[in-house]
Amino acid sequence: MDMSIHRDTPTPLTGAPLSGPMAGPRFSRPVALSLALVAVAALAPWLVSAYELNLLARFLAMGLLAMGLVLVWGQGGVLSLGQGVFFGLGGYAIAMHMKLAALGEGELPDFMVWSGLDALPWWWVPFKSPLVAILGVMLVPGVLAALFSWAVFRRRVGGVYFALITQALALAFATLLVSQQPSTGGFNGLTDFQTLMGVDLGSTAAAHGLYWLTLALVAGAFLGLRLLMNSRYGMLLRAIRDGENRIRFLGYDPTPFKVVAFTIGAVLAGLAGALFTLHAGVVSPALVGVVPSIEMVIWVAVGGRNSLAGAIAGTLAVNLAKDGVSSAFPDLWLYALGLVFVLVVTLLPGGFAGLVGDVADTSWAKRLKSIIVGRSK
Amino acid sequence: MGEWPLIAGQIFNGFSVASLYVLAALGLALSFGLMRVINMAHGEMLMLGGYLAYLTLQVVPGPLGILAAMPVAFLGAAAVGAVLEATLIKRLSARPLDTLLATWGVSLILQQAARNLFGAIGVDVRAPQWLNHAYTVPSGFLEGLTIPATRLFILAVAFAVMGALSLLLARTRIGLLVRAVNQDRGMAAATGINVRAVDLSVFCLGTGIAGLAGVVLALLGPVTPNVGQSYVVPAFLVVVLGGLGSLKGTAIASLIVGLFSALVQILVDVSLTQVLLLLFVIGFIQFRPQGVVAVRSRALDA
Amino acid sequence: MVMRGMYKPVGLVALLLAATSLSAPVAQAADAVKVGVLQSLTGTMAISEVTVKNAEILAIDEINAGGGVLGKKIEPVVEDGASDPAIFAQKATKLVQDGGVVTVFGGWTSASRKAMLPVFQKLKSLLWYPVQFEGNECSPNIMYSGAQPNQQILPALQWAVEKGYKSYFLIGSDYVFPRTANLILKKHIESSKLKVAGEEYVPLGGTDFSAVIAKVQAAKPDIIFSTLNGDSNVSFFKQMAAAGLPSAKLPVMSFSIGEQEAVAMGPSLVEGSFAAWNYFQSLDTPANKKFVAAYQAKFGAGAAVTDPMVHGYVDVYAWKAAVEKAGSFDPEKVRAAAVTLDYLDTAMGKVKFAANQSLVQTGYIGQLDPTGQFKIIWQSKGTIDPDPYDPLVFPGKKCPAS
Amino acid sequence: MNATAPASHIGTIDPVTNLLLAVDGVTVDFDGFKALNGFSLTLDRGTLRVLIGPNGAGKSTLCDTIIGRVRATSGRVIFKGQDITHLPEHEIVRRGICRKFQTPGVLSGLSVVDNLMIAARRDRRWWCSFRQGVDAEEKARVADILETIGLADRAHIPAGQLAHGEKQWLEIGMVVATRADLLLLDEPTAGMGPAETSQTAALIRRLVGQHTVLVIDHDMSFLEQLDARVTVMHQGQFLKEGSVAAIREDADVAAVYLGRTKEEKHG
Repeated sequence: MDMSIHRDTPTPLTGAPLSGPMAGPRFSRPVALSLALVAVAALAPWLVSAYELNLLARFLAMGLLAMGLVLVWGQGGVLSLGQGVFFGLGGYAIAMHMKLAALGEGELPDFMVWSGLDALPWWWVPFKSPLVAILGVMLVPGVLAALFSWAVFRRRVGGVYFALITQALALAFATLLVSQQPSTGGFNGLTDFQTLMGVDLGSTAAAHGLYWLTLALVAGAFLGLRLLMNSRYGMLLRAIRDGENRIRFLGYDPTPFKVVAFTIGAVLAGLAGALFTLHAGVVSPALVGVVPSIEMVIWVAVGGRNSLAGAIAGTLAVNLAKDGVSSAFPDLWLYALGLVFVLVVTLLPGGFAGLVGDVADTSWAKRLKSIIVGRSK
Repeated sequence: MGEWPLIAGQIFNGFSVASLYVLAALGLALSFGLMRVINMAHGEMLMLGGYLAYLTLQVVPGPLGILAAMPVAFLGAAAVGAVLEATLIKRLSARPLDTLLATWGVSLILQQAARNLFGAIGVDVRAPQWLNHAYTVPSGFLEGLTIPATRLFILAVAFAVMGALSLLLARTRIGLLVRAVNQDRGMAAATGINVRAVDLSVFCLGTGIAGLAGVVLALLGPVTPNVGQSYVVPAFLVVVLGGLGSLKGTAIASLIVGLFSALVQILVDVSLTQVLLLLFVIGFIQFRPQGVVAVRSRALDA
Repeated sequence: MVMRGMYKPVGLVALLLAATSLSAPVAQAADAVKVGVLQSLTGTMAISEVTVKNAEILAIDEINAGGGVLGKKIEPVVEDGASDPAIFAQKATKLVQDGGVVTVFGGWTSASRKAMLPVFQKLKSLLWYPVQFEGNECSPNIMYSGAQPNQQILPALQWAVEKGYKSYFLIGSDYVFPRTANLILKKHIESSKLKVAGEEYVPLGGTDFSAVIAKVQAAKPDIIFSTLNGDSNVSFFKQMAAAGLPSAKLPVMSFSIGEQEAVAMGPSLVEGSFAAWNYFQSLDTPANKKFVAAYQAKFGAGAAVTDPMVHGYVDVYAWKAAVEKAGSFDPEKVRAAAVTLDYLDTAMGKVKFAANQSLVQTGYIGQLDPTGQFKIIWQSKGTIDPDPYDPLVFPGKKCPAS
Repeated sequence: MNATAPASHIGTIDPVTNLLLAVDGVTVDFDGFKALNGFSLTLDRGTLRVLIGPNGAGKSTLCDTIIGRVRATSGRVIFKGQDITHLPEHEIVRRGICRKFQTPGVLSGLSVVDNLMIAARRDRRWWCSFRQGVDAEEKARVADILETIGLADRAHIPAGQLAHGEKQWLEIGMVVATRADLLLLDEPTAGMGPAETSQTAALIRRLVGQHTVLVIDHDMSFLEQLDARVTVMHQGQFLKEGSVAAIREDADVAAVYLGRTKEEKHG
């Protein structure tokens, strides 16, 4: 069975359900493939330059967020134009800790001093503890997302409305961060991090370690989400996407299913934001607003909204393209990005993962392949 | 000068801001009500109106240029809307969320096109002299309250557009067709109404109104490639608050947003007002998830 | 099978990755030296930063035409910061670590500078930053040529006090520079026994000033000090005019409106309002005339020239002078040489870098005429030494001696 | 079945009798149009009832009101002695009512068997959905239903690819799979040929006893095959009740139907 959505009639992702949602033998080959891929990626520190490794690490971190969007948008049918908010919350949580960790007793972060604060805001205080910060990376976005989505979904506000409200959330959050400069660092955001739990972030070892950590989390999230999508929960989530009322009249309450998906998406976004902040060395409102939030959706749209691997691939592809094209041809980049939005969504709703699946399934592709192979002989 | 002129002034400003939101959101709400799609490039229709006003003023300078610009902007934006509907929206009509994303792409393209055509720094559109003055209350408890003529003019335009639109929907054959499709798309199609043509006309009408709105927005704000973005998110919130595409709902929702923003701004700054507005909207849908004006009928989606 | 479709995209990306890592940097000619030019070419800041990039490239071209530096041609490597601090940090790393540039010219927002600072510190390179800012920062790896608050904001206040304005209303975009500038202004206004009639902020890009103007009308100040940024200025001046308060009636002193913005807004809209900078296009010196002519010859006859642009332009020349004095492209040596240079005669007058790596320069007040040019109506007595920490607001703070 | 939910006090209705459902004077007002107007109906356990009436009589609205999709403006719905008028839809379903919709409400993206598995699931609380593995009893039940509705050989194709009649059967299967005590079947034979209609009638008759079934339909031959008590509605109100034969002969029923029967069949 194919992993992609096929136009408007999504094919199910589960194997033969009577033999259980975890169709056993089929799992081993993908696992082997995944392991091989992760193993190759784990060698990257010795294959690419330090800068390229950093770039790869950033984009992989973003891939974590993208996989969350597969669950929320592809599987749950809930379009969030506010993932930047959760990305930012994760980033700020870890950044606040690193700012505090660099201070001596009784000192304040520099931006607080020149904003006229003389004491640490109360909500900064817990982040002195690395444990609180690491939990905060996941819990703050998770709890906010759960409360927010529950408040909206329980009143059966969804679809386009939900997308618009999340966009307003992104705008409001970015504005709030900028305007509360004394306690958030404002437009400048937070930057200049020295150490994390005693590790010098400038060292090569730290760069490699963080890269591997990112890779491990991406691999873990990939497997976890696969399990989840293949569970009964995943099946119900897709069923709710395709017929929310039918599911409701079969005795299920759709709200918690959607809330759970949205919350998992937010937790992954928070983790992604924290990792990104560690790799980039900065977190700022520029990462959380309306425009970055909608760009996150396009990574997934390009890769394939129903394919976890596609989402990672799409994230890497779009960001690498941006890195390469926008400096040399800034105007062209904006046209290209706009066109990608239009064309992918209109013609390739399954993204490139869908395209690859489609192509692999058509007989002319096989014929083409044989022709090419034949010629090369 | 005491508190009263400030509060009265803010109530007026609330109406004034509401009139801007009505104009910005009306076209959006119209096509959303009929086709259930949101056009993310709606802000760029406002932008287009601004640039068309600029071009018109090059041809027709003088005090009445701004009046000439309004029909030009209406038609220009409606024409662009027609192209957009016929090439893109039509194909995506069954996928509202995808329409959102695809039209966002269109909005990026239109912004960049404006940058390449007119430059990134914007162009100069000015209110004519006959609008550039203000009425001040000379005495009494509202002493010092100032009412700018430009804002009165925009209020008048908003009322005129709403009036014309409700007449159009209530009294004309096109309005009848729109109401028929609105009520039951399948049934309307079965009775021989060209539903596609109705969609197209309503979408054009919506973008045309946005173009018109762009002209009056240029009286109070900049005309730049990304000007649409600064109005479009509040316009979306108006649509969420207003409910499914009713004129009345859009007007009341705009008024709620306008008055809320203006009155809250007496106490807190604009940044915080935006946050409070969002919280208000989320709070509001706890009580009225279907929006200000509920459409209660048997035709609930299965 | 389920997985075939899933893994193809990964292969695609592996290819892409391979392609990028294989695209080895073009071999550098032996007689060339690379410098980075890092400005936002896309995003909200592109409108301003592209012109600075142009000015920096102009200076590089001029120097190359004159034989280069230490016998080498300068090869600019242009990167897009995309109005995003994280991308600025990313591109700064790319330029210095992989691109082999000896120094970087760039940045506009404080956010971009703050994000790049750790990169330059870690990689021991040097950034030339061309825009006025809020101070409160000294990094040995940054040359700050834009004005410190005491070189732009305080001269404006000095001028206003001399003119006899007593009541000041502070309006700004809601971000770091306006907040800090107004903090400094408030302390100085109050210490001069004058009145702060009000202080208001609108979000960046905000378009609605109805409430702010209502508060201005209620407070009846003598003058408005505006740190509004970008498009918000257009909304502000249009709505002030609509409310019957054109600048002829209530003067406005702006800190972010230059020649380019004035033209874009329509000069008649802002005519008569004031601005404080360290350079105006109308500056009547032979060096400036030559610079303006060269810029307009390259980028169009009517092209406006602004303060940040000339700072970017001067930075390149200051770097050249420092390299020649040091006899080396090594950032450490260049920095040491830069702060010991004598006054340079530039388009913006006599300037030099102080020991704290900020620029010693002159403060000017200009008034906008109907063509979008500023008539210079006041200038500071001689050059002003840069002071990153205002002694009244941040007593005892000093740059660590470099 | 759900002892923890607060039971409202029941006045006139005695819970120890065989009574399963009581619709008690329900009015539904759509902006002035009364789709139901003080309508009452009772159903005993294990019985079959057929509801007929011309278009707009309020038959579907009655089902909607029982299941909670439409809320009564006044009146009550009592199920198993408890007032369910204001419960959330999924709570009503969990208490043992399930409905087949007029237009087939199958989940077109899921396979036939997945549709049934979701319906057959006894524990429908969300936090129980993360468990792996399938309950053997549910599996057996689904296999059984697949046989009954004749879709065993098409179990793994997406439900969206089924023919219209098959979708109807699948949805009946889903409704049955929920083990609901009360099944509301809205036009179960729409789009079916005579042979399929007979099979459907036979299937429904097999369900009676184990379930209580309320059928809405127009097709007279189908009603005759069902051979159950018939309730006639008109303009949101009760008109008549009796055997198929008696209703057939009834002058009042003929009057409200006269000349409209043909178009009804297509509706």
